Amino acid sequence: MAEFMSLSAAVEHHLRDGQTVAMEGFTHLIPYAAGHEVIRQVKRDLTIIRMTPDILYDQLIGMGLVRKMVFSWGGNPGVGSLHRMRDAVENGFPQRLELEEHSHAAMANAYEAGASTLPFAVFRGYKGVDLPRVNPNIRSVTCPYSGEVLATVPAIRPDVAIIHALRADRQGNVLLEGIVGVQKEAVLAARSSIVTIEEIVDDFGPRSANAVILPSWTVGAIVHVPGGAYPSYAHGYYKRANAFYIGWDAIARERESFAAWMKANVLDGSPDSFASLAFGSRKSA
Amino acid sequence: MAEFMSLSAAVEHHLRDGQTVAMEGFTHLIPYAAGHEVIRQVKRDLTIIRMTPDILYDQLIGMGLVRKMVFSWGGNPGVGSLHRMRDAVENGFPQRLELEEHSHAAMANAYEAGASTLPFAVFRGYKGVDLPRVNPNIRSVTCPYSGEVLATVPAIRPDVAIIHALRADRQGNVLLEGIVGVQKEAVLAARSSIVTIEEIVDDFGPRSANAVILPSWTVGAIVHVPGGAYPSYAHGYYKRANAFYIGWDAIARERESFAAWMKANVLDGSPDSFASLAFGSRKSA
Amino acid sequence: MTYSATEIMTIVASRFLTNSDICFVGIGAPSAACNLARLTHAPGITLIYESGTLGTRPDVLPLSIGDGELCDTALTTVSVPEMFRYWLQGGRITLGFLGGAQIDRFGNLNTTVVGDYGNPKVRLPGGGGAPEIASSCGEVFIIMAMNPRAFMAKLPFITSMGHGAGKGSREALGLSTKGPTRLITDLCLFEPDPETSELIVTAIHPGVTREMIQAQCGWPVRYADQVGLTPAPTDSELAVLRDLQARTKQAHAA
Amino acid sequence: MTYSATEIMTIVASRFLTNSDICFVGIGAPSAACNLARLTHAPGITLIYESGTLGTRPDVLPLSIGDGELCDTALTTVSVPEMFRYWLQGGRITLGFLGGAQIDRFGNLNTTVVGDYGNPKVRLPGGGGAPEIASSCGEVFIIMAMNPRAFMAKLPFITSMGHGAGKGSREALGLSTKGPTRLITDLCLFEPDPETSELIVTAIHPGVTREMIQAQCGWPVRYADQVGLTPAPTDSELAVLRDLQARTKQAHAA
Repeated sequence: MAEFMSLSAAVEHHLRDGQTVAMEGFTHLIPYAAGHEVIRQVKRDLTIIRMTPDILYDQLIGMGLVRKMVFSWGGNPGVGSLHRMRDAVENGFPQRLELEEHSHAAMANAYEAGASTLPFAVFRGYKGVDLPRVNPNIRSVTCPYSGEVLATVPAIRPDVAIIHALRADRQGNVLLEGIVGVQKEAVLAARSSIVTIEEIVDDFGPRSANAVILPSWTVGAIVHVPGGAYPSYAHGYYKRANAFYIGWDAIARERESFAAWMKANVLDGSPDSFASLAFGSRKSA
Repeated sequence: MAEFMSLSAAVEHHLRDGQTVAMEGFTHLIPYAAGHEVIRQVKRDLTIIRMTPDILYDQLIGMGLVRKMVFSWGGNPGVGSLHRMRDAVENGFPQRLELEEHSHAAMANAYEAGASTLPFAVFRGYKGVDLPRVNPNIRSVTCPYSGEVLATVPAIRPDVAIIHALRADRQGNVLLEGIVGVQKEAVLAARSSIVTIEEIVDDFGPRSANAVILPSWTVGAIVHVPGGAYPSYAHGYYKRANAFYIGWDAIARERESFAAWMKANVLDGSPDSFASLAFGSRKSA
Repeated sequence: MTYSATEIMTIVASRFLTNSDICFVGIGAPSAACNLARLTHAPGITLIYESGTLGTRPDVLPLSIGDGELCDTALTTVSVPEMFRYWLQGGRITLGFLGGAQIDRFGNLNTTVVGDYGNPKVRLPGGGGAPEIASSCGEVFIIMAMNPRAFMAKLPFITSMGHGAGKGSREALGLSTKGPTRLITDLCLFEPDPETSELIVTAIHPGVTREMIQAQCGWPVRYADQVGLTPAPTDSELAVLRDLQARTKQAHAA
Repeated sequence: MTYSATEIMTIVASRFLTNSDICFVGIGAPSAACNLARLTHAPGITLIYESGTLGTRPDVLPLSIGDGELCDTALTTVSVPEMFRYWLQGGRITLGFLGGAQIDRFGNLNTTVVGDYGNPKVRLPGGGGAPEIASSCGEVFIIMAMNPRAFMAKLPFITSMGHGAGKGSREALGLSTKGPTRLITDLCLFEPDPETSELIVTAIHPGVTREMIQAQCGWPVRYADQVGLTPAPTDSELAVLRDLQARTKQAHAA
């Protein structure tokens, strides 16, 4: 049953050193504020899972908190490389980073299997490519009817899922809308979860009969963090700060500029550090 | 690309004798008008697929059009038996009916696999039960990671899917809402499809960003048939005619009363035969 | 107040339900019991119907598993594949309800066929969701009125698994869920013997004798060391149930 | 009107798109080409981004695959698992776009790593959707600017499959999709040789010579018997593209 708490309490209570955590968000609704709290609390030796690790995971890696990353596309979308991730993979700085690499199709299926509590997912993929050579978790099964050989991937079952959503009602039900990615699957696949939200409402009110809702009893902690997805965005609340993503490239390129930025903006910051930026940039979102 | 046409043209064009057809609808949005047109056109030797065959499939079976039924629960919900189905299975009247029987979980997964163009689905099911003894299509695979043995079912790939939906826009995009069942999967899994709708609108207008919509290019024929789901219902248009379902029991119990009812109400009827009943029973749906 | 056999069965079932239950509800007696609980002592209970409706609060009982009432009053409604994959198989349901045409002393159920499968005497509706409700829900309640053709020594067909051939059968198949923990009938309450998993009588409804129970049961009924007496339905329980049934009847006759 | 190498590459790609295409669109040049086609000769084209947006009509180009603009203007938006299962694997996409850091003469692509996988010189972003876009879409267009470190005789890593080791490779793996049917570069257009599936030059952009093409290519370039001349971008094509880019730049600087 969902429990409303502060961000620091939620991270303290739900995430421990050495655990596997998925902070999901497919461009939309990336849980930046929660991820920053993880950095402030210096949770170490993490295995981080995400289809599209972007700046937030670059920050976790650059701060030396990550042992292993499970992913399918690691870059700054439309901009270029994740320099901290590259520094870890290419130079072992600040520490070696183990990679388990998949395709998007595999990861999406693996989350779906996790939400279904299946041990693995079956899909038609990885034809004629090299990833199966370097990832022993890419295997296959034979269709018992057609004989077709299909690819498999282990289900994703994180210890903790962290997502950002739009609204929660007073009972702790959580609503997402727009580009919903794999967030619902991540929460359902995880053993516990933290959900940051833009807004608490008494009742969701009139809505689609098929609205994307996580019932209260599927969620661990709920934390009210307006602007908590910035520089990502929240459908109907604020837009993606594309300028921030473009600007990140220069910040993260060098170890020193990265460390200085993290100190000023994250380590010395708080859960509402970015709220003014999120809503300062508010447009007809 | 969806083509607007009359119901008789749609059935004539898309469905042929001997084909496999799924007329889906999980209590809600059952395509009665389209099924009745299939009966009027005397399409024979059909294999009919549906999770919950109810009165409509009782009618198709009773009229002698069906060779085989693939299903998971065949009854008149909350009322009792399907007498025409029982007469076919128990007495071979009006002809022998071959059954391929699954559980709901299997069928739901099989539609999902069909929509994904996978040859089969994997799920955790059929534990300690007798259905696998009598259905050779229930098989298993072993998880290549955990060694767990899981049940499999062949994907459902009908020649034709027939569903009833709420609205189409002028471009032929189709919207469903409410209890959406497996209808979207049925259309995506099928080689062609007929969609009857309550209403044609210029534009869907304001809606959930995640509305359940079948794009025009996934649909075969669209037919405007207000009331086309009666005695099932259409969310926001008219309610389920529960009294009709209760009354069907007496009609279908005897061969003669069934035949007389079918002649009067279906064979001598037309696509709009039931519209007045649907909207006559309109309440605060 | 006098009451019917169906009423006491429904009321007894409802008493076992709590605010923290996540119930996968079937049509008929389970639906009546769950909504009675919701309207009396368990207003926070979560009701799920396999048509996809999560957290529904119908004002009248649905005739079918997918009446519009269920969707109109639900927190949200998901597709049927999602229901069976993420929600039922996902292991999120604490309590499933089953009924059946026939049951054996280990709580295995038949809703498929009477007679030979290929050449049946009576073709029943089939399993529907039952096989996986029986294996995936945390525990299962069965509600069935007793009669000797329904409570059978040996089933012609096992549609859904209870305790199989007895204790250990579920574990042998890799199941970690409990299976049937209560069989609620019109005459008494059965619960599994901790030693054997055979369903044994643990409470008897008011006015019912052991002879009456055995007369309606096709196997030799066994009793717990301590057999309780079911408290009679209260006036308030009966009033809420009858009001619900009356609203329901009126709605479905329309 | 003069134009840049990127502009002619984008415009040439857009010309091949029609109203009946269902396109799986990647960020960058593919997105520019698809939206240019939509704003010029193919207003009915269906654009799908892997973030889940079906039938989207952005007014400015997205910076990321999941900008709000894509969702706001889409017919609807599905979950990412559904996108990869029902829509991409479902075989509904007629045309996929790919780019990459490196390509070989059979249209295989590398976007994973330069150097050894376990000890890379340059760690690239990885495959993302590419492996299954390459196998599941009806056909694939590749858009890449030429340079000899990108157009390689042998790739260090195959992220997504083109024509494998040549004609028959795809069929041998059970693929019935066409794979890369066009490679659109800043200098010329490549298409697979019907005999060998090697990408050969079938048209050369205005002002480009065979020597210029070979200078930017790490394998010996082959030419079709009939090599066409790419029509120069028209003023109208350039105006629409530049207007789109200007709107985009303004929107993302905000």
